[in-house]
Amino acid sequence: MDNTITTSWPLLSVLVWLPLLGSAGVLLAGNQRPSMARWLALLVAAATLLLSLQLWLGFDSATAAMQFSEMKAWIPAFKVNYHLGVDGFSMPLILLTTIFGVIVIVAGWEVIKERVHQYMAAFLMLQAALTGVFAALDGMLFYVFFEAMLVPMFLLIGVWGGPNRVYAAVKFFLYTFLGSVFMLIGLIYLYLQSGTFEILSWHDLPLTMTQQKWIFLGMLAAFAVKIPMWPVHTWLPDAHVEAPTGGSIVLAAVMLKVGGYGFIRFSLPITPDASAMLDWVVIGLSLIAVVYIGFVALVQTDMKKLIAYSSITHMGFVTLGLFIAFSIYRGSPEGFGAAMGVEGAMMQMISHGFISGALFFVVGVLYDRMHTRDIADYGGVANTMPWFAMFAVLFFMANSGLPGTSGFVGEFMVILASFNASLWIAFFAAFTLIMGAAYNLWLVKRVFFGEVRNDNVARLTDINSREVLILTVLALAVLIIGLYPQPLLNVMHVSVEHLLQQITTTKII
Amino acid sequence: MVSLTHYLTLGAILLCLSVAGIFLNRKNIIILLMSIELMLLAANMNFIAFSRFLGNPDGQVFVFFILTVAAAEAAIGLAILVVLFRNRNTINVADLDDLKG
Amino acid sequence: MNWQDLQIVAPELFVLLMACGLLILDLFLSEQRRGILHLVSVLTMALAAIITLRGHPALEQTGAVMAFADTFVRDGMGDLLKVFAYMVMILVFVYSRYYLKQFNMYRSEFYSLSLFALLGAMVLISAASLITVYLGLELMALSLYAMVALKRDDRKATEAAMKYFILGSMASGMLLYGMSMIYGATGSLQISEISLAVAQQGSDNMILVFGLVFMVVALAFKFGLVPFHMWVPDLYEGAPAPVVLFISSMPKLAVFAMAIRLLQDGLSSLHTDWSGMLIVVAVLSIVLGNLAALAQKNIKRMLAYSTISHMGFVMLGLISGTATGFGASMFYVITYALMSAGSFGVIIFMSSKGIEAENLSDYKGLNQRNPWFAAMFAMLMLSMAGIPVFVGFFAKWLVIQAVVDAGLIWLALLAVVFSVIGGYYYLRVIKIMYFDKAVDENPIQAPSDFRAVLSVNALLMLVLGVFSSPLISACMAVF
Amino acid sequence: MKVETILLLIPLLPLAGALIAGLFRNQIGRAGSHWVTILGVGGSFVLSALILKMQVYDGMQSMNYSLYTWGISDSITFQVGFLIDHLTTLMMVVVSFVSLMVHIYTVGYMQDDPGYQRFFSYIALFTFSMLMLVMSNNFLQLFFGWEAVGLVSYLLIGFWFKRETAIFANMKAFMVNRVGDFGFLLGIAAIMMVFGTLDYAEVFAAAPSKVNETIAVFGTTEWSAITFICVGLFIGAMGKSAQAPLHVWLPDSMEGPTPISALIHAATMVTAGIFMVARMSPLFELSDAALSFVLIIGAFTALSMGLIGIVQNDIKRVIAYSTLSQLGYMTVALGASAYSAAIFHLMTHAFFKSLLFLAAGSVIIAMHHEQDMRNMGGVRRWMPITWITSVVGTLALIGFPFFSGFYSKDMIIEAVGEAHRFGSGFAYWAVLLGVLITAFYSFRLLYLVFHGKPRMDKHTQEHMHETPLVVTIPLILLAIPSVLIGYFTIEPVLFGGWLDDAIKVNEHHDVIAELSLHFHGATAMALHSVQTIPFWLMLGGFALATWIYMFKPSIADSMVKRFSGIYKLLMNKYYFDDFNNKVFARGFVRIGQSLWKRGDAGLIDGVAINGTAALIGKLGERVRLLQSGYLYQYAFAMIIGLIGLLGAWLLV
Repeated sequence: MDNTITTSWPLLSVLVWLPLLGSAGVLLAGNQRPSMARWLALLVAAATLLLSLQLWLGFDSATAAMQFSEMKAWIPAFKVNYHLGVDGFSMPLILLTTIFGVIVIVAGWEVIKERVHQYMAAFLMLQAALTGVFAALDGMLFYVFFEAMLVPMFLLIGVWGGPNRVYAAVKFFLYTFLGSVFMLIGLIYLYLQSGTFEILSWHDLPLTMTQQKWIFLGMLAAFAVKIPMWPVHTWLPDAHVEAPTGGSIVLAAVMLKVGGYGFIRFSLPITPDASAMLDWVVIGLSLIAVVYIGFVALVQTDMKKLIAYSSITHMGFVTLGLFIAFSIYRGSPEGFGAAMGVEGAMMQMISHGFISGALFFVVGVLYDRMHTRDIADYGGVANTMPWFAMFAVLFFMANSGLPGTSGFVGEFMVILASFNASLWIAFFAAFTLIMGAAYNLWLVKRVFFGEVRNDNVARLTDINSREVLILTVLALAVLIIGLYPQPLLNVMHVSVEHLLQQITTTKII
Repeated sequence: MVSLTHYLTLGAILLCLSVAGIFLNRKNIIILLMSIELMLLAANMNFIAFSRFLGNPDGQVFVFFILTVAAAEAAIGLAILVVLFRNRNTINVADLDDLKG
Repeated sequence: MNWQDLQIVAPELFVLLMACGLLILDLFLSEQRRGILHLVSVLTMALAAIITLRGHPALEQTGAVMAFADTFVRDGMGDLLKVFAYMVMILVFVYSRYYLKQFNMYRSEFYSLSLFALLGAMVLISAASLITVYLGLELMALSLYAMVALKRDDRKATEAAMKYFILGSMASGMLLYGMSMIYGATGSLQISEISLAVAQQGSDNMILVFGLVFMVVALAFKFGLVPFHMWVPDLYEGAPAPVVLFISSMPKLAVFAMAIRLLQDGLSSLHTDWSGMLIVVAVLSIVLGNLAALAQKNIKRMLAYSTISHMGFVMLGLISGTATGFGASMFYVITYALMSAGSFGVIIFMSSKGIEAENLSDYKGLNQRNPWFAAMFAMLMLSMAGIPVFVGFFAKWLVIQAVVDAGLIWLALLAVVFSVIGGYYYLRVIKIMYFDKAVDENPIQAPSDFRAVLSVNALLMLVLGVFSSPLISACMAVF
Repeated sequence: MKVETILLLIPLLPLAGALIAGLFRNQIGRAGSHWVTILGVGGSFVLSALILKMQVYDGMQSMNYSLYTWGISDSITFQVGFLIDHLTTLMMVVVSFVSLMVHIYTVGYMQDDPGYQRFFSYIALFTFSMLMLVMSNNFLQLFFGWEAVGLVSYLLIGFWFKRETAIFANMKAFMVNRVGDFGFLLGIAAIMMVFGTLDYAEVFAAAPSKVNETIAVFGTTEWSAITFICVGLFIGAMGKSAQAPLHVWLPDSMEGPTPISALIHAATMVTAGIFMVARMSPLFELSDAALSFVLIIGAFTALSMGLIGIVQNDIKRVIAYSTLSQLGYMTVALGASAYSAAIFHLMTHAFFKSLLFLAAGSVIIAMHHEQDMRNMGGVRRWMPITWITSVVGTLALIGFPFFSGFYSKDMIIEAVGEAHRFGSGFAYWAVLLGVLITAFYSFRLLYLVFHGKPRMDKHTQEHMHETPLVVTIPLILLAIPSVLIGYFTIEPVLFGGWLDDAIKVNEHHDVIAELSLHFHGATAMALHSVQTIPFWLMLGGFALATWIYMFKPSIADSMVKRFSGIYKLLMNKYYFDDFNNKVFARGFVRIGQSLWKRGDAGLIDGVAINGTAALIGKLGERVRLLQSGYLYQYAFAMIIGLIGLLGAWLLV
C-alpha cells in the first residue's frame, strides 16, 4: 500500500522540526529571562497547533492511504528513509499532541519558577519526538523518535519532580529502554528479512509463525511497557507521582498512547497470525488491568497515584479493544464488532488523553496551592473553590465513563464489541462501571465534599483565569467528543477497515 | 639428530618459564622484566628454528628487529622502574596495589 | 626503496619528520614560548590530514597499493582511519594543553611522544607484514608507556605505568610467539601470502590454530577485552587525564586496523575459529564491563569499564566476518574514539588548580554551574549509552544488526540487555549533573579554544547521529 | 411551529434554563435563576400538554425519527432521536408537570439556602435528562438519560455537601445504580450482538424471530438471548427503581432536600425503570422466565419495604419506604404483563407521592427542618392546607375508592390475581398484605404528625404557622390530580387501548384484557370495590392505626417489646446495609489493599524490579573485587584466558 498521497509542502516535517527549533530558541533565552522563554515557547506551541489543524482540514477520510507523506533517503546504505505520513490512526493522535503542547506550557506558566527555559524547551522537544513517533513510517525513524522522547521526560521528572524523583526518573527511563531494545531487535530482524525499514512494506512481508511469534513478543515488550499493561505498569504511578504537573499531563495524555499506536502500526499488521495466536495473553492482561488495577486504584491515598492507576485500567480497554477482533473473527467470519473494538480503542485513547490530562491538571491546581497530594489533607474543597469543584467533578465523572462525556464512548464501544467475542470478557470489562465509579467518587467525596477539613483548605482561593481557560478547553473537548464522536470516528473508519483486512489475511505462505 | 620439534619444545619451555616467572614472582619487578625478555627469546627461538627448517630468511630478519625492540623495551621498563622506586622506595610487586577495584 | 614508495608513505614520513623536528625545536624554545610546540603539532595534524586525503593516484584503480617489498599497504580503510586518528590527535592536543599547563607538565615530551605514538599507529594501520605489525605496535606501545609515566612524581601514575608496561610487553611477547607459529605454519611473514597459504592447507593445522590463539590474545589485550582487560581500569585511574584521553581514543583505531589485517586479511579462512574466540571475549567484556562500571565512584574508572564493554561491542561487528560487519565495527570504533575523547575532554575541563575531578560527586549540579557544558557532557553520555539521535546508538544498531545477520540472535539479545544495564551508569552521571545540588557554586573557566573544540566534539555526537549516513557509507565502502 | 421543533424545545428549554442558572449564577442572581428555570420547565410542560392534546384530539400519529447521528461504527449507526408515542407523551406530561410544581415549591423551600441558583440549575438539568430518557428511540440514548438522571440525583442528594451523611448517601446512590447499570449495559451489549442495532423499532420488529437465539456461557451451557437481555435490562431497572436488593440507596437519598425527594426519588427518576420495562414490553413478553423474575422481585419489594415503613420515625423515610413498596407494586404489575396498569399506577403515584413529600416538606419547613415524627403532633391546627392535602395524598396512597390511587392499585392487584405465571400466587398475597400495611403506616404518619398533642419544644411551637403560597399552591395543584386523575383516565389508559401503540402484550397472558371483560366504568368499579378484599384490608389497616395511635399509644411499645426480634429486623432494614458495608465496601478495600501492597509493591516492584536492580548492583560489587590490584593476578588472569582458549580450540 504505497500509493501515498503527498502534499505540496512538508507539513509533517514542520510539525516535527518547528518545536525543536523553538526549543533551541527557548534555551537561548537563558535562565535570566524566564518570561521571554515562556512567551516564546507558547508562541511556538501555538503556531504548531494552528499548523496541525491543517492536518484535520486537509485530511481525506475516504482513503486508508498515508497522507501528507514525505519521503527522503536518510541512511541509504541500510534503506532507512525519512518517511513521514499519517492515516486515520495517527492523525488524531498528532492533533492530541499539538493541543497538549500548548496546554502544558500554559499549565506550567507561573508555576515553574526555576530554570524556566529548560523546562519549556524540554516540553517542546518532547512534543517534537511524540509528533515524530506518530508520523514516522520508517521503522528506524520510529525507533529513534520512540527513544528520543525518553530523554526530555527523564529530565522533566528528575529536575522539576518531587522528593523521590530520581528513583522515579531512572525507573521510567530504564523500564521503557529495556522494553524498547527488544523491539529494536525485532525491527532489525524485519529489515534483514525484507531488506528495508519501510513499515508499510513490512505490512505485506510474509513471515512464518515462529518468526512472527518472536517479533510479536519483541514488540509486545516495548509497547506493553509503554502503554502500560499489567504487570509492567509499575513505573507509571511512580513517574506520575514525582513528575511536575506538566510532565504528568503529557505523560498521561500523549505518551501512553504511543504504546497503543505501536500495537496498531506494528504488532497487528506485521504479525497478524502471531497476534491471533497470542491474543489471549493480551486480552487476559487487559482484563487484569481493568479489574486488578481497579481495586488497587480504589485504595490509593495519593491523588496522582490514583489517577495513574485509573489510567492503567483505561489503557486496558485500548489493548482489549485492539485484540478482541481475533476472537470475534474466530466466532463468526463476518467479524461483526471487530471494527467497533478497534475504533473504541482509538476513541478511548483520545478521550483518555483529554480526561487524564485534565485530571492531572486538576491535581496540579490543588498541589500548587497546598503542596500536598495526599487525599487525607483535603476535604470540603468545594466550599472554598466552587468553580474548580465543578470542573473537577465533571472530569472525575468523565473518568468513570459517564455517558455524554468522552470517557463513555471508548469503553462503551469496547464492551459492546467484546460481548460479541465472549460474554465473560464483556462481563469483566464492564466491571469498570463499578470500580471506576467507586474510586473516582470516593476521591471526589473525600477531597471536594464535606466540611472544610483544615485551615489550609479554608485558605484556598478559587482558580484564576489561566486555570479556568485550560479547564474550559478540556471540558469542552470532553463533552463534545462525548456528545458527538462521529467526526472522529469518521476520520478513522477507513483506516480501521484496512487494518482489519490486514489482520484477517494470513502472512504465512 | 635434533628435529624442529625439539627447538619448538625448547621455545615452549622458555615461554612457560617466563610466564611462570611473571605470575609466581611476588617480590621483585626486575624479575618480571627478565621474564619478559625470556618470553621474547622464546619467540626468537621459534623464528630461528622455523626459518632454518623452512630455508627462508625472513624469520631471522624478524629476530633482529625483535632484539632491537627488546632493548628499547628494556630501557623504558627500567626507566619506569626508576621513577617507581623514587616514588615509593620499593620495587616489590606486592606493594603495587594502590589501584584496584 | 624508491620514490614510488616514499610517495605512498608520505603521511607517515611527514609525521616522522615533524616528530623529530619537534624534539629539536624544543631545544631552542624558552619556557613561555612553549605554545609554539602546541601550534606546530596541531598544524602537523592538519597538514597530515591534507596529505592523506590527497590520496595516491594508484589508489583509484586498485583498491590498495603496496610499498617496501609489500610490507606496507595503503588502502581506503587505512586512510580513513588515519584521518580520524589526526582528528582525535587534534582533540587530544587541544584538551591536554589546558591540563598540562595546570599540572606544569607543559613540556615537549608529551607532543613528541604522542607524535611517535601516532606514527606507530599509522604504521600499524598500514601494516602488510607481521614485521610491520610488530614494529608499529611496539612503537606505539613504547611511547604510550613513557607517556603514562610522564607525571613522574605521582605514585598512582607510575604504578599504572609499571602495570601497563609489564602486561603490555607480556602481550607483545605472546603476539610474537603467535606470529612465530603462523610463520612456521605458512612459511611467510607477508600477510597476503599467509592468507594464501592458510587457504591452501586449511584450518586443521594445529600450529596455525596455536598461533591464532596467541595472536587473538594479544589483540584482546590491546583492545582491553576480558579477561585481558586488567590493565585498563588501573591505567585509566592512575594515568594523567590527557594520557588516558589519548590511550582511550587513538590507539583503538590502530588496534582495530591490526585486527582486520591479521584476522581478516591474513587468516580469513580461520574465521570460524577466531570468531568463536572473539564471541567468548566479547560476551565476557560486555557482561563484566557493564557490571563493574555500575559499582564505580571514580568517573575515570567508570569510563574504563565502559570502554571494556564498548570494545566488546566492537567485536560484535568483527564476529560476523562480513563486509558490513567490519564496516559496522569501524564505524563503532571511530565514533567511540570521538565519544571517549570528548568525555575525557570534559574531565579535563572540570579539573582545576591541579586537582583532577575524578570523583562522580565532583560533577554535582554542573547544570547550575555551567548549563552549556552540562548539556555537552549529557550528550556524550547519552551517546555512550546508545540513546537514539546520538551517534552511539547508530554504532550499536549496526553492530547488533551484523550479529543478528550472522544468526547469533542470543548474542544480540545479551548485548542489548546489557546496554540497558549500562545505560544506568551513564544516566547516573546525568542525574548527578542535573538533579543534584551543586557543592561549590563557583563557575568553571577554561580557554576559549578548549571550550570551542569541546563543544564541537560533543555536538558532533548529535550531528553524526542525525547525518550518520556519510560516515556509515564511508565505513562500508572500504571493505 | 413544526411539531419537530416543539419536540426539540421540550427538552432543550429546561437545559437552557439549567445552563444559564448554573454558569451565570452570579450575574442573574437568585430571582433570575428561579425565573429562568421555571420558565424553561413551564414551557416544556405547556408544550408537552400541547403534544398530548394533539394526540388526543388531533389524532397525531406516533413519531419515530432521529435528531443526529451520534456515531457510526461497524455497520451500526448510533442515533440520537425521539420516539413520540402515547406512552412517551404521558411520561413527558407527568415529568414536566411534577417538575414544574417542584420548581415553584422550591422557591419557598430553599429561599434562604446559599446554593439557591445551583439547586435550580440542577433540577432543571434533571428535567432535561429525564425528558431525554423518556423521549429516546434507542438504547444508547436511553442509557445516556439513564446515567444522566443518576448523575443529577447524585449531585442533588449531595446538595448539602457539607453533611457527611448526605455525601455518603449520594455516593451510595450512584454506586448502587452503577451496579444496576452494569447489568443494563450487558443487556444492551447483548441486544447489539443479537439484533445488530440499538433502535427500538428495529429491535422490537426483529424480536419474535430471535426467540431461539442463545448466548454461550461456559462452553456448552447456553442461555436464551432474550431472557439474558431482559434480565440484564431489568437489573438496570432494579437499580433505578430501587427494587430489592438494590433498593438500599433510596432511603438514604432522603438526605437530599425535600423537593428532590418529591421530584426524583418519588415521582420521576425512580419510575424510569418501570417506564423502561413497559417500553421493552415487546421483549419481555417473549421471556416468561424474565417476567417471573420481575414479578417475584417486585412482590418481595412491595411487601418487605412496606413493613419497614411501619417502624420508621423520620417522616421522610416513612414516605420513602412507602415509595419503595409502591414501586414494588408497579414492578409486580410489569411482571404480570399488566404494563399499562404499571404505567397507570406510575402516573397516579407520581402525583400523590410527590404531594405527600411536598406536604412533608412543608411540615419540615414549619418545624425548622425537624424530621422526627416523635417531636411533632397536632400540627393540623397550625397548617390546615398542608393537613388537608396530606389527607388527600394519604387517601390516594392507601387506595380509598374514587381516589386516584384506588384505581391504579386495585387494577394491579386484580391483574396479579388473573396472572398464572410462576410466582404470581406469592405476588398476589404480597400485594394484598401490602394494602393493609400501606394503610397502617400511612395513617400512623398522619396521626403522629397532624393529630394528638404537640410534642415539639416551646420555641418551635410559638413559631409554627402555615407555609407561604409558593409552597401551598403546588400542594393544592398536586392534590387535584391525586383525587381525580384516576377516575378520569382509567378508562382510556387501561382499557381504551391508549398505550397500545407502545405496549405489546402477548394475548396468552393479556391480563388487562381479562379485566376489561368485567370493567363497567370507574364509578361502578369504585362502588363494587366494597365487596373486595383489598377494601377491607385497607379499612383494617386504617382501624389498626387509629386504634393504636389515637387511643392506645402504649400498645405500640408493648408490641415492640413482644416482637422485639422482628422489630430489630425491621429497624435494621433486614441488615441489607450492614451486609453491603461489611462484604462489599470493606471487602473491596481489603482486596485493593492486598493487591496493592502484596501484588504491586511487594511482588512486582519489590521482588521483580527493585530485586533485579539490587541483584545487578551486588554483582557489580562482586565483579569489582576481581580487580585485586596485584600485577601477578592480572598476569594470571591473562594466562588463564590464554590456556582457556588454547584448551577450547586445541583439545576440544
